[in-house]
Amino acid sequence: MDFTIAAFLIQDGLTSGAIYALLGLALVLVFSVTRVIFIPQGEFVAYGAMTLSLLDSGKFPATATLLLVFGVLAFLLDLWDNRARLNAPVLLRNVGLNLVLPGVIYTLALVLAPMQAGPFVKALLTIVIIAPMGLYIYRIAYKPLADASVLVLLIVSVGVHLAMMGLGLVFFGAEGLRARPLSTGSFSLGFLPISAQSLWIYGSTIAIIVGLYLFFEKTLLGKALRATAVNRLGARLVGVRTQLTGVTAFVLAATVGAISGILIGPITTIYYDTGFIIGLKGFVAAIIGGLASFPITAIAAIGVGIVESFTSFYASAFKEIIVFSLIIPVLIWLSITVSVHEDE
Amino acid sequence: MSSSRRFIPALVVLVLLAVLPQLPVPPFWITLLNNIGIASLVAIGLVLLTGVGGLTSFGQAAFCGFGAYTTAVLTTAYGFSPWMTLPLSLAVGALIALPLGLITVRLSGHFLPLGTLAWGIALYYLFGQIDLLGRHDGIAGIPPLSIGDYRFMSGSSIYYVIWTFVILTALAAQNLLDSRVGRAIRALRGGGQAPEAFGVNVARAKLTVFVLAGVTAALAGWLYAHMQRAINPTPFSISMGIEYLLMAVIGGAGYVWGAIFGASLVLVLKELLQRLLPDLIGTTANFEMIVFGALLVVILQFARDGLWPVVLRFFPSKSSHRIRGDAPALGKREAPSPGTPLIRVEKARKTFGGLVAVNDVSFEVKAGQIVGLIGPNGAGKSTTFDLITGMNSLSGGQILFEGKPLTGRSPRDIARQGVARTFQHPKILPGMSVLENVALGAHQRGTGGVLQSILRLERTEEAALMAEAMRQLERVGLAEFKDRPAGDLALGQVRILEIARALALDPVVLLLDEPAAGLRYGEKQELAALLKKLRGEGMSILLVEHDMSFVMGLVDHLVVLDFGTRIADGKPQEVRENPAVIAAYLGGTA
Amino acid sequence: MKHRLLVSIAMAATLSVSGLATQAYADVTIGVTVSSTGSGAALGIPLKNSVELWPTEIAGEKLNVIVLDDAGDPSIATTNARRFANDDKVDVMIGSALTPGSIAVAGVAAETEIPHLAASPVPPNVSSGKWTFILPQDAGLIAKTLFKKMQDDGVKTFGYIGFSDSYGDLWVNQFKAIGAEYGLEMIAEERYARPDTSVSGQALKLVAAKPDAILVGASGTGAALPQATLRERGYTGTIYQTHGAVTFDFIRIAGEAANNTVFASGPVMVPENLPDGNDTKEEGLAYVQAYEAKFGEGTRTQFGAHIHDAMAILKKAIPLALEKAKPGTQEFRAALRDAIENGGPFPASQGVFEYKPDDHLGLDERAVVLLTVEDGKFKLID
Amino acid sequence: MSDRLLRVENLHVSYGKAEVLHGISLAMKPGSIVAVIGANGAGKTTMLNAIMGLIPSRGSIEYDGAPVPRSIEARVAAGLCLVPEKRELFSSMSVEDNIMLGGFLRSPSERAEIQADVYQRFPRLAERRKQLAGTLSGGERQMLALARALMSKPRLLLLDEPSLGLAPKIVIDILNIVAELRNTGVSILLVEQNARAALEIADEGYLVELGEVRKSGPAAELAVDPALMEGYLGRNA
Repeated sequence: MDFTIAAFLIQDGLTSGAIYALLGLALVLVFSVTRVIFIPQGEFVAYGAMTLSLLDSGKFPATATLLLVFGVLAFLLDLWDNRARLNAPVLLRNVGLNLVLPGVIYTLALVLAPMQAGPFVKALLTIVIIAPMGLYIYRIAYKPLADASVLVLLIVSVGVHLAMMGLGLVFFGAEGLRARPLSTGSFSLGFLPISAQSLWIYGSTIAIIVGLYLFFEKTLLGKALRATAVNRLGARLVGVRTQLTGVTAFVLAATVGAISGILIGPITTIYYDTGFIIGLKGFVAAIIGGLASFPITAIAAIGVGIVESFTSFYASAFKEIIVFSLIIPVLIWLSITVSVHEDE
Repeated sequence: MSSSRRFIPALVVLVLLAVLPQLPVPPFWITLLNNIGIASLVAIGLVLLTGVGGLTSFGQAAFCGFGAYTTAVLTTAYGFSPWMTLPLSLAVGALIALPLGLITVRLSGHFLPLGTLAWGIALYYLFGQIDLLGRHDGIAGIPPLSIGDYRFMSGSSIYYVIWTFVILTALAAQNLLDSRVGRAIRALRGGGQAPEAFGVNVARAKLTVFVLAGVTAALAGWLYAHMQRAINPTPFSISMGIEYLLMAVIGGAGYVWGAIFGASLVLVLKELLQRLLPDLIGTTANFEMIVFGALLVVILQFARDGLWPVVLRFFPSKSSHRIRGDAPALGKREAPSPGTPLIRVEKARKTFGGLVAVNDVSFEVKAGQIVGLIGPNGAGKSTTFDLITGMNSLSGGQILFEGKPLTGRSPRDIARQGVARTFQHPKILPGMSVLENVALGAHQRGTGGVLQSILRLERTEEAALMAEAMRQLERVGLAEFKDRPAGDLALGQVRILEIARALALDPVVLLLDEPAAGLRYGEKQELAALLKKLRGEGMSILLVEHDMSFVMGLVDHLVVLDFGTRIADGKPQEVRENPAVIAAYLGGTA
Repeated sequence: MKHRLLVSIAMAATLSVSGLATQAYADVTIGVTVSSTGSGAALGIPLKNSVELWPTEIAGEKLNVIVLDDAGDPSIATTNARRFANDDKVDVMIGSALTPGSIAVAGVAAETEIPHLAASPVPPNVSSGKWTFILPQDAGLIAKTLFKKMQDDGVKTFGYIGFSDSYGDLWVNQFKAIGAEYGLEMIAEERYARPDTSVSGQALKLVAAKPDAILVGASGTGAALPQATLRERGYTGTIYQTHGAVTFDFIRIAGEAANNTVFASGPVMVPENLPDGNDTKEEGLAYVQAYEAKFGEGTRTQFGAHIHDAMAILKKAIPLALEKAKPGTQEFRAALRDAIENGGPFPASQGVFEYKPDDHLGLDERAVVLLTVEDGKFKLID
Repeated sequence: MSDRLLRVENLHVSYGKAEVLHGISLAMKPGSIVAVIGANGAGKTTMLNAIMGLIPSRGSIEYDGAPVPRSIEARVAAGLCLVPEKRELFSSMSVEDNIMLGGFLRSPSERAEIQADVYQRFPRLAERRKQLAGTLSGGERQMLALARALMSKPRLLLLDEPSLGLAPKIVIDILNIVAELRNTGVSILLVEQNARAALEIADEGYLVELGEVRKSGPAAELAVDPALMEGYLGRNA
């Protein structure tokens, strides 16, 4: 190995690490606010990438239809929940959020899809289609179980994951898709060529991390989310609704997932089931961060990316084994240092 | 949990299982039942691990893999006979589970499931990389099981082998849960503090159940290898691990029979979906996964504890634990002669950050005494209590028990010395019967291990433990409730139950944390009478109490704390007149 | 609510099972198990689709076709196969799409004595069985053609990158078996998993080894990732791809990077380019035209064609068997097996099958063509 | 506005199968302090939690002449606010953030206004606004809990053992603050162990034992009730 190869590998590791970081952050976000171990996070990534890729080829993305279906389901559930006190404002809110919003997005996709708009319009449309899915998935699958145990929520996540993956297979087919990069071309840093897409990845990851930081530090809603993570009862007592923070966390996660998909779609082939394995690597990072620390998760994710990159060079056949075994030393370390706590 | 409870339905099911292959049922049912049987084995392990022990694992499929590959390699490459490899397969499962368990079971909550997720994947990929294991193609040509010349080739012949193992394993699991070790495992869910306080080694109980789950999964893998006769890494992947967990959770993660129910439900459902969906929807697209995932979500939304409890509701049953009259008595500790010092607290100090919770407190409990430790809320009583029982470590000073320092000892160890306690917020296991809750207190007076429990070789000791538990229930006056779930009791009764449980430890001294809180007047009187009776029988008691009227006529000695400091110490009458005590209790400037 | 749910599940179970038990046995029954979900879905779905193009009857006998999904899991494949054998009393079974599943089905076929057409390659110990016949080209056949081409192109050393699964192992094993005969030396061996998002590390190592050529052992669009990465990393030598990679999705995803590549392929990908009179042209055209009419332009695959070929064989073999016995009987199955083994040659879209008692692979060089990509299309070499 | 700000009738609460509140009734006038005293485990905290909507209950709770709103946040918006026994602060967030979140349901301008007010009332907190809540002393934490509660512009404060674990001098400070709050128009339902001090600042008092109201009446009368004293000091037990 020489310096050039090392530089290539580090660059490659940073690129995948940045994506894992986004996933890891979303997982930590969702878990700390809702106690949901959100296995389907990877599906948002796959949906995002595949939606963008379909838009690239001028096709109408089936995810928009899916959004509409989710919306109708959420509408019916809300209707049922509020059957005892059905008044105009409640109904209006329900119709607006669950029917009009996805309807508008659906129409937008219908109009924009064949137009072959610029890459940024397509990327934006992708985010607009995927992000509200977080809301509906929370509403449909998790809200009725808001006070369930972590285990039950975890199994529900598995169910959601299977359903979303199945939907992905039906809508996108079994073959892989690849999106067009946001901008082509590359720059060179000395001997190292850096593609514009990887710059997008670094830039977006940093922007999202900064954005999340600002959201959590500077906005009241962000603080309410943090407050919920720190002390759920305290947050409820000041009037922060569990549902509000839950929905916000899920929408943020879906948005971050969609963006990850847009970023990763052009550099690799995405299948309906790719999301799971990418998501799991985000999990490795999130576990190292104790499912609580954003900065440690982000750093760990970069670490996972770089380890993965180097093992793919040195021992490619053992790559997955090494990457997923990474958490074992972390667990050993935790089991030695962390004192035994009472479970919740 | 006695196995005689659902005797008749169990017999019916057993007979049905036995004759099924002889009936003119579609042979495909047998294949499906074989798959269900193998999945049930893994799910039973998961019920022990997850449902009973509260530890979630996604990695059980990998343990199946170890069982399957062990026998595959030994039978194909080294000519072992399949029956010879059975113990070896199980041993490999146990050997792998041990280090993984050591690493993971000490961690609480979500680290375990996520940890198992990660190593489940790693192990799957590892199977595909090892030449000895045939890499991704796996190993074919595994010999079938055979007895003499008879070879278990057909589905309906291996059916009997599989279901014999399933039933034996289920019974073994049932036996285990109905034993001393099982009670310790069942206690894990209530948090580690309480079991430690009556001598259960929580870490070891967790490790035990983890290894047992690994062994059952390895057994399933062994059977799988000889049923399929060709293996490769696919059936041992993480998605199978997830599916096994689904079976356990959907079935009802706390019930051994729920595991079999869950496995049947999941596998039958998948078959049905595959058969029925294309006709229902009129397309051959793959909706199975979607419907399966959605069903999972819906089932959990309606039946959070799984479906087995729902099934059980159709079969209301009352169980009653028979106490054997001829049960031998357990060994008893020599009671110390009255007046000898038992607990000496010397300048005990505890600080949390800058806050001094216990400020150089000293007092003494002598044998045959009831000592009250009182003070307003937040005075440091419970912290002092935790210092004595080892739940918290001292920042300064020392605590002696029978002249020996307790510093640095674990709660378990302190309990073993004969210091039993109750909790301010009672820590009972609501689903377990009153009798079993008390028997848990006698945990460290028994020695029966896992194997004895499974084979029911510890029945004499178990009878003795139960008889002892019964004796303590009679002693405190709860005998009539022995078979009721502890969760049905009123708060006052629960507090008494905790005392009975503490007594079952055969303690030298009883530490009671606010035993009268939340009790009705009459209940308080009864409690006071009970404590006096215990003192009469030579028991020493240290009780933390907030309610002065309760302690006044009861205790021999009172220690009053306020803001972590001892403000009075003496006979109840003297203490009551103490101006500092009046001020602390009524506030203002008395 | 909960009770009702349970009751309805129980009812559904009873209904469907009782439905299964009373199946009519008069028609010719065919059981197909493929992986239409799971990791083999990309292979299984075209197979499943192609079943829809089958005729509804042969020689006046109605065809009763049952398609099941095994999700790539051999135990489910076994379950499916047992169900075919015991409940549906099939006369012939087909599947699965992945090798482990096919091995599982072959086991049941041998046990229950039902002819089995495997839609994926299986190892020799399975293909030498009495009841299993292999539809796809044997890896040895493809490898021979590829290695010969490499030798002809003057390749001495090559680097290998393949899936970290049995497909990836397959080509290494082939090389170890016969590579030396073609004067080839493998100087680097790299692996990756299908869901991997990057193979940069492997590509760097391959490029650094400076091989004359690179062989990719991967299938479907998964084969496009190393292709693209190698080109990105400046590898200009010829890249050789196996028949698994020959899909239009590959070109769509690899784009420009697909140039200067040699593919071994079954003839079905380019029947239009085959000279008239080629033994596979007629069946190939029939299949791709029917398939693309139903599923869209540019959707043909190598895998789906195996299902067509299975029918090409059965169309000829079933009438032969019908002369000897009635469908649904063991005699018919045995007769069908004999007809498949001895009734050839069967011209089909992927080659001409001529099975013999000691050869259940049945294909010869006519089953392999060499392709390259030009202007975003596959083109026949020579 | 009703002459009864809060009216609780026949309130029952069960945990599982065990009932812990057996039909508590209680009423309070606007602008008053009502003290609820009783031993540990008597059900005082349970009662507050039920009024706040944290746990399900049977019986009627009327707030301001109408049934109390269903959700917790609607109760907070309507001016009900609970300061729980354990304070439930956001320990890893700053004092300022804690206070700000107290006004989560208020408009930004309102929030700014009350915030200035709160800092004036609690100068200690103003000094420590950047400090993490978890690093405050016990008294400061209780002040912060009160301050956070005030941010929601409450009309009825439910205080659960505000003096718990505080040094005597600080207990007096806190209770003085509570007494002052009444003068700003906030009504207070005060659960206290420190019976005499609580009754000293209260208008009315309730003695709760074993989930039932044992005695109620003007605070001044209860304060000199000899039976009450017995209960606390155990004379004649």
